[in-house]
Amino acid sequence: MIDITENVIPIGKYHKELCLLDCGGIVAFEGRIRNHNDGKEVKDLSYECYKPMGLKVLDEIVQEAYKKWDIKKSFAIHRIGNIPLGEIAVWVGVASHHRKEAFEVCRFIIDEIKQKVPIWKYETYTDGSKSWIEGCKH
Amino acid sequence: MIDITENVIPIGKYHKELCLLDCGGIVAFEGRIRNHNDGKEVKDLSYECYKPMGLKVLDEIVQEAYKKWDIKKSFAIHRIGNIPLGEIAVWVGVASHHRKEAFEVCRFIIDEIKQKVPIWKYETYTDGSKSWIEGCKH
Amino acid sequence: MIQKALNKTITVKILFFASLKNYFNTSEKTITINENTTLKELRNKLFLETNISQEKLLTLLYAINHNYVSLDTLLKDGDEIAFLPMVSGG
Amino acid sequence: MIQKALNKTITVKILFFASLKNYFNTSEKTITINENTTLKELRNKLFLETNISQEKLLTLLYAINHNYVSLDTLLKDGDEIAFLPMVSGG
Repeated sequence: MIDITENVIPIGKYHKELCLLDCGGIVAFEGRIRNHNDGKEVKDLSYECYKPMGLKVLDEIVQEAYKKWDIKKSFAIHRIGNIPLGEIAVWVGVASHHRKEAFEVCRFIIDEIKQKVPIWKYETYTDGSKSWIEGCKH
Repeated sequence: MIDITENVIPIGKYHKELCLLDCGGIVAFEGRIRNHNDGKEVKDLSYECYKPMGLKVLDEIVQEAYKKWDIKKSFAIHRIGNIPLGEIAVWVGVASHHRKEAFEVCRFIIDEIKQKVPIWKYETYTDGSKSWIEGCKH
Repeated sequence: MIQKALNKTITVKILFFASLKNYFNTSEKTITINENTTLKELRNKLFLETNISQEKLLTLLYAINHNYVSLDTLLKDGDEIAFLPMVSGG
Repeated sequence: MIQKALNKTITVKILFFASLKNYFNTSEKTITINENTTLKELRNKLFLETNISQEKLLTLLYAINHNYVSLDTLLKDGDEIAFLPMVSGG
């Protein structure tokens, strides 16, 4: 399942759906809003998204994962809009029979999201400055 | 933090401790008790552990990870004794600034656990047969 | 007048995201252009009016109707074109 | 009698895990052996009394005092020796 949402990501619910399966391994990645970036203290953060394209690209990424790996179920969810510090911006969870696939797919999906999904971070710092973050440094 | 315990692993508590950190990425692996193995339906499962050695080996694995990678915090917990189907037998959670390290360390720790920590699975099947599982097939 | 009659025109919508909204002072514009225009021609024309640096320009990505495309793509009537800075989700 | 007096002895504890408990009908035994015995000599002696297959034997691991060791390790008085099948945790 994929989603791009302005709401808090219901990790507990999604996690439960992964667990009901007859799977040996679940790997989950969560990206949280950090309180600083490049040495500046972040006061406020929001994500802009080109949503129809974002959903399409996210879906393509996940479809590609299912073609390349044998996995049972996955979630790839990105939250957008204003997100309080410490909350989850992105959550990827993968269940598979064997852990190898779960690790590889979870990594693949988040790496692809950071390269391809049209979402941009806008940071407001405690010193009053603001900045679009464009390009993923890591 | 490491542990080998007969109790339910308090994932929620450990997860919260990973989240409080100033970390961009958290990767978690959970291994659950499956209801079948090699085509046989599992009725009951328990793990035996050579506990003093298990704790020592687990600690060495985690220390090695901290030497090789730049991570902020980790949990590597194995439950032993009788574990109901569907419950978590092993949980590894890693928080780091960058997701690359979190993925690599989480994978490293679970791979090493499955190779080195002296723990053995004992399965009772619905047909009444029982079997020690020795060696990790995957 | 004769030339104008020969050139058919198409209408496209252009979307600007993130910092590009600042360069264009808008998030969206609809314009009419000659058919057989490539994305590169359109982009060059539009960016002439901005103070975007050559360095930044080289990092941009482009999508038409929700697909990433290359700059030599020929535009069609009704296309939704997006000018996209490098993404920073996750 | 003279030879016996020359040979000092040591006492070691041996732990058996998982299926090895079945082969030995116990999870632990304490035995007294000559000093300068290697782990391999002890193992060969002990396994002679079992019906463990050569194939299975080759997969076993050994620890002394909680460290994995090789079979040529010389045993010392008070050692806690563990005979370990291939592990299956996780």
